[in-house]
Amino acid sequence: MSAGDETTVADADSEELLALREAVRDFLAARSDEAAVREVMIGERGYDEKVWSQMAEQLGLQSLVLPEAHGGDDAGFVALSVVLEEMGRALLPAPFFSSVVLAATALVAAGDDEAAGRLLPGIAAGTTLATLAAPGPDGAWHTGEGALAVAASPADGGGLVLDGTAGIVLDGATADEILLVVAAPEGPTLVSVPGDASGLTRTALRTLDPTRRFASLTLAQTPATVIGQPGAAGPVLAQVLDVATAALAAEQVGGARACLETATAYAKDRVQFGRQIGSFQAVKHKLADMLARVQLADAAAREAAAVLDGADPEGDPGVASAVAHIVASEAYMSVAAENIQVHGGIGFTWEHPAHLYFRRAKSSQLLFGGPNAYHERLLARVGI
Amino acid sequence: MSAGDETTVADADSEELLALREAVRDFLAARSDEAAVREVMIGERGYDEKVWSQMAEQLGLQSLVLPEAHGGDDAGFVALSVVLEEMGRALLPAPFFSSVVLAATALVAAGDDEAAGRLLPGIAAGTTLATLAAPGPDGAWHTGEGALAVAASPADGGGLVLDGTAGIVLDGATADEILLVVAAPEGPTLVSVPGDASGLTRTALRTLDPTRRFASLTLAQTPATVIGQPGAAGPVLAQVLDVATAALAAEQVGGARACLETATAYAKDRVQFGRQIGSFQAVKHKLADMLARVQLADAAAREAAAVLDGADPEGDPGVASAVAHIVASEAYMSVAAENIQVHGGIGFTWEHPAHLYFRRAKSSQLLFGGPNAYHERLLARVGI
Amino acid sequence: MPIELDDFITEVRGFLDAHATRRTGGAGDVQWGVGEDRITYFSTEAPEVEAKAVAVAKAWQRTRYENGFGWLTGPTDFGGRGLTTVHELVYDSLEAEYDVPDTGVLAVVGLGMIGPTILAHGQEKIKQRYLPAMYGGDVIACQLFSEPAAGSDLASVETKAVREGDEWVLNGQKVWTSVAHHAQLGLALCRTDPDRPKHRGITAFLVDLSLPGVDIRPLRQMSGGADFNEVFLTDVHVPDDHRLGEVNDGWRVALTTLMNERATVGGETGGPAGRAVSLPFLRELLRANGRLDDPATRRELASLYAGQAAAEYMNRQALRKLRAGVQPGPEASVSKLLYAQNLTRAAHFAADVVGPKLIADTGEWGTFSWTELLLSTPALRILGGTEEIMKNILAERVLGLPKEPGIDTKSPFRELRRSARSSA
Amino acid sequence: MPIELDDFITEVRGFLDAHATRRTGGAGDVQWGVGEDRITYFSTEAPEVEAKAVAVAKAWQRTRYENGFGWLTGPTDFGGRGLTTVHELVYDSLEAEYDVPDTGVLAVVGLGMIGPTILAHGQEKIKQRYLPAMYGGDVIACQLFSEPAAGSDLASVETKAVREGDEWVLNGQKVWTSVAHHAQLGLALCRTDPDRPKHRGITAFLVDLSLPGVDIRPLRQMSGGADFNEVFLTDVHVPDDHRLGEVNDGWRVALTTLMNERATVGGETGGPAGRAVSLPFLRELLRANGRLDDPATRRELASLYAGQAAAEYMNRQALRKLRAGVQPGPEASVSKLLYAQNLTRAAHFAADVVGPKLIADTGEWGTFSWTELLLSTPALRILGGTEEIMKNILAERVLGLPKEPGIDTKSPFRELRRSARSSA
Repeated sequence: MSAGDETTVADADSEELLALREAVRDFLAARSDEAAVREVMIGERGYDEKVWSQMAEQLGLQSLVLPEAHGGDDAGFVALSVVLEEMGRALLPAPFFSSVVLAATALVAAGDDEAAGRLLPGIAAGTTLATLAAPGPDGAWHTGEGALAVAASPADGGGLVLDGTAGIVLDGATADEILLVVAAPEGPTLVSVPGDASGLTRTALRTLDPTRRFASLTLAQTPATVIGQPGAAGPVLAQVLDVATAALAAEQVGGARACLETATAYAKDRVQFGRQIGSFQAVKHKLADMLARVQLADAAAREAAAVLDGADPEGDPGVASAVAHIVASEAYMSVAAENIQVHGGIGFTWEHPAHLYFRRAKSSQLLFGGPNAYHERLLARVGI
Repeated sequence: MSAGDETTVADADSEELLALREAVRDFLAARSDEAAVREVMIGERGYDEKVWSQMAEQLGLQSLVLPEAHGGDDAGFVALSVVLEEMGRALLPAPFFSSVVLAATALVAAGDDEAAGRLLPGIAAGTTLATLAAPGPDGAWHTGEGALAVAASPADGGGLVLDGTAGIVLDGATADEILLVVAAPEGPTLVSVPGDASGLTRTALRTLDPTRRFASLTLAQTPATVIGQPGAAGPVLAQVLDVATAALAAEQVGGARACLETATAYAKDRVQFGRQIGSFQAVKHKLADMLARVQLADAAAREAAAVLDGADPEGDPGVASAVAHIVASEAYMSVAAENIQVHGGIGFTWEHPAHLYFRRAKSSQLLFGGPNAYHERLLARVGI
Repeated sequence: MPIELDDFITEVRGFLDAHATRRTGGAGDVQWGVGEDRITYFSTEAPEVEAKAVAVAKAWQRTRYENGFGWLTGPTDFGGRGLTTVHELVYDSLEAEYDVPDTGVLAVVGLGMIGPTILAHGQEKIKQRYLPAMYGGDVIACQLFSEPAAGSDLASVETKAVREGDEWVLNGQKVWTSVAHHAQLGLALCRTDPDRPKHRGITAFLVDLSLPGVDIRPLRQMSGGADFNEVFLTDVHVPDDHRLGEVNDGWRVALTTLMNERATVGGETGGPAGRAVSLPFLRELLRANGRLDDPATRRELASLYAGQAAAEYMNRQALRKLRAGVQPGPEASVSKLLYAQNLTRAAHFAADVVGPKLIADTGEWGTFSWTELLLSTPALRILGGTEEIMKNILAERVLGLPKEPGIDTKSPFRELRRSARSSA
Repeated sequence: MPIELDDFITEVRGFLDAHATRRTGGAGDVQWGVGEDRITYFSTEAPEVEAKAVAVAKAWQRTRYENGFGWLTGPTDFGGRGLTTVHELVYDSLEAEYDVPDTGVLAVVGLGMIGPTILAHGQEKIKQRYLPAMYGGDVIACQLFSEPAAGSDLASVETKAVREGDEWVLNGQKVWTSVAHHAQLGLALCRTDPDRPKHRGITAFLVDLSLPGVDIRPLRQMSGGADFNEVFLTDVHVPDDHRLGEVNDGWRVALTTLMNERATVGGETGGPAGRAVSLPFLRELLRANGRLDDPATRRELASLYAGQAAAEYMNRQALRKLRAGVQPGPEASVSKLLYAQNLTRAAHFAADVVGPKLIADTGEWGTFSWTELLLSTPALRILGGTEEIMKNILAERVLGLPKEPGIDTKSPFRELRRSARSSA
């Protein structure tokens, strides 16, 4: 990955990124195939630490998109999308999204050199796991309605202490450093709390998608460090959401494409009534519909990444990301369900991977609030 | 049609009603086939007066559901549904819905013997054409939002005078007597105005569905007669809407079934790629989906009519009608569109009747406000 | 009619009042946050919980039977009461007013489908042996039809039955067998002549599941439980008198079973899945999540409820017809399609309402519990005939559309297998 | 590259500034209630209005041509400029900034599809005769492919062409011919040998529409206008030099045309149909109807817009690829499917918003006018290849699924016809 003074916008179909895609795909096929995913998903940590280190050391995936100044390669969001698409396809269970996408983006957006210097190099090296949460009243992402669920007040010896509950925090049980958007007297404020902070209780939760972990955190007079300016977390969060929803869309496209490909292969292979079932028009048209949805989601995710990279000066990253978030969420959910339908009985067994994609699809769709939130977010982004 | 002291609830599949259905179907096939409908729909009045008289004289359709006391046969709503289903199937252009369903129901519900005695016998005989409108701010059915568009004030010599515009009145240009729900000082009030009243201007409107006519009425100091009690039109209107939406649902089912049957016949007849197109699974499943929608709408419309007839003491006519209105509206619209798709090119020509059903389907769906109104109406009926 | 309906009703009420408690509380009453937090289509529980439920179900069926309500429409020769479908419907609707154990584990497949099949095709001795035991609550029966390679194409079963004297030796693998792990008896379709066309070389056998060579293994479904089983048959010796129907005429036997299956699917909206489409329950769901006044959510609720209410009307009307002696036709497949659609829609609707609380279990009542239903919904579109098969039935049998060309029902099964394998 | 892109841009700007006016106002500005109240996909107008528009279109094409912009990618031998697709795209995007006449009547079929086909398969003399005339704005060409019995199954055309010396005599009926009533030239597919398989007995001819025996009759569509025609050919004598491609090799010629059709459909979102999916226009629609703050309407708007925006991204990316020299593959069919879906959805969305004002024309701007779009939507799913054909293309050519068995492409056409007729 090269980066220079001039903005070079990567194209996902460039030779360089095709090579990256292939490298990631090969790596995941070798180190995180279905059997490995199934082993990890019932394990306690929810990811394979060795695979995680190798991702950092051999492929440099954690550092790919981070700023050069803090140990990153500044490869851009299109490159990130390529990586996430492959991770989504393989259902990689890893704290990549929480640490590299959510936490690192927040650190960069907050413009706090001290915090960035303290945390980003570790995130880039894969040695620090961070996460970010902006818990609202229902414990999930704060989407602007109601108050933030964690309150910050000045500590006796300076600094802040936190009280409250962050109900649904991605990788919250394993993160070394937890970034939170909390209600400070100055307004929504980004803070960080180490995973072993005093007064912090972390409870791993049962999840719909076993390849993606969540925890509930309760904070009681837990000391925290402010990142950026107090009261300034609003715009940071908006920027994080643009990046995170675009990144998620890429991951969703990867998963959706895996469903399409599996279903297509099965339709060619499975024989009923003396014919490959893919020769029946009902199956054929179902697969064509799946293809159309995947292509649409792919186009939206690509656009969002390209606009984030500044490829289209007229493009608005907020709009493109919000569009991608809606389209990819719905495409993945629908394609994951239809994949099971094409498979028939075998498709709804535990042994078949189809349900893992189904679980991931729903989990991804709801991660930042779901349909109730993402439609209004798009309208907000276009100013309606 | 017989009626007695005891409530006998008719079953649409009873021999008696099957005979009624056959009689109506034969009559319409003979007197209002497609060629006749096309002739009438470009004519000025929008219906064939001779056919209308014969409906009354030979079949007694106008009197069927009306109270015996006023020249009717009290045959019940299930019988009415059977008739409307056949009319919907034949796309009969006639003032039946406006006069027999809307106006007559309002007269009965208002419990005003004088008005009923004055108008119902003529409606039952087909010699009086009446209609009903409750124009809200947009000229269409008042669905509870905003004020009524026609205001009533006391006239100098007693009685009321009306001012305002009723923008979209079913058969408003041809009706002999126009019932209106207007804003009187006492509240929403049902009144009647003769078609030739002073200060009344009627303008026939261009319509989406040429087999169903609408007019715009402007009233300037137009004298009107109060029906029932001043301020008491609210419950009357609610009752009218229950009957009207149930009746409309039956008509919609008739139209939808015609679309299903036409499409099925075409799929058996049309050959492409050396096969009847109905042997292609995509066409087959499309028709199966159409069938499912029609069956569902049929069940809902039957239930609504049966509940209105008191067949199920626990049934709530408001709920059953609101359900039927939603389900039949959506079934008809969808089936009318798919009918065209099954036909391919020929289906979207003017010469083919498919578009007449498409037009009627949309027109019916929107008649009482459309999806925006009918979903909330159902929730209101179940008390949510 | 052997007993007047009024007298029958009095008798039923007397029985139910003596043996069960009448339900209290209207259907509209939902106490949000109270009671079991479970919304699912499947019934899997922990093995010990399940075993207990089966015992309770059997006991209740025995009580019914001993009091003359175990098999109302069955012939008196085999422990039935010799009454009509109307009596059965009346009994069912009265029983629904009481809190009684769920007997689905016996009733849905065994009494609902296998019983009528044995009655229609079994030898006298076999009927005597099994029917009273089944309707008396002692024997649970299951269906051994589907196979890994014969899913939608059921007539392609490959499990072999070879005659050896007075016995048949069965070898093969069955799958999607519900209740097999609680059952004592199975109805198996086997290939007895691969040189005949596929529908004409099948024979049906009743298989005592305690026989050597029967191996029942639970099959875990995506929602976590194991409602189904794989059943492996290895050199299972079945006496010839356990054959149902003639040799190679098993497809006709299977059709009897399938016809009865169609009559039992769809329509069902009670139980833990019924909640998902119950208006009072959904109303409370919206209230608990602060969405009762949101027009977008309301609109979707109304649309969902309208579809569900209409489907219930349809089922009620079909029941009324049944009461009037009209057998349900293939259009009953509509009911099954709608059932799957409505539950699927409800699951996604609820997901939209509870939002991220569906993806991780925060412990809040009525949120994460929707996941089990959500994860059951794909099965609804597949079990008991895929959506595609149901639509084919509607198109071909109700609408009379031509069959798909190029489906070979005439060649010997052996050749079909061969050519399918080489083309795949 | 014959001319540097920067120089080309300067040249184009110079031309456009001299001959047209630059548009003013941003895309986001919508003045509700101002301007033509028309929302439609079709373009029919009153005959005199249409005739005038055609004259204006021809004149603008002539102006383009005379200034070197009439056929940028065409060979210089036939009046083209010999430039690349990139130049064409650049020209198009620059021209879009100006108010210029719509030249669709010439461009979509004639210049977009027939021109490239003549270029690929015509004899030198024919190219000389027609190509400069077409790109110079004098000759409008249309496609004489579809027939009443050959709709989706285009290779089943029955219009006969029989050789008589140096001429061919054509007899038959064509249908769905857009712009035929304005056209001077048609490309006809004719059956020249019914004893060969259906794809191998077709020959393509250019037909001068002023020849005796050509009868063009408008075909009124359900939305009211007549954008299509039936074309009857009765003993039309066509010189052999007007044949494109070899005798019986017309299917290959047709594929050239169809390939170019695929490149022109979908994507288009300008014009009176573009309004229907334009966010500023829909925003004003909601505002005018008091629905801008209704969450249910807002949610549907967001969902509709997301789908539309993503489709536009997809088309833009395809254009970018085209610029980079990548030809669009069969996946372009996705674009056509989405175009129909989005416009259909928009029409019903608008109907929901305007409510009963859609069913009778109250004269209010932006309400009843949606009917024309609504009544055009069924055609979008059929024209230029039905939805079903598009899905077959996606499934078979993109995903590689097996073809439907039982479709006979090998038997002589004559026999196919006979057996189809007897089976129907």
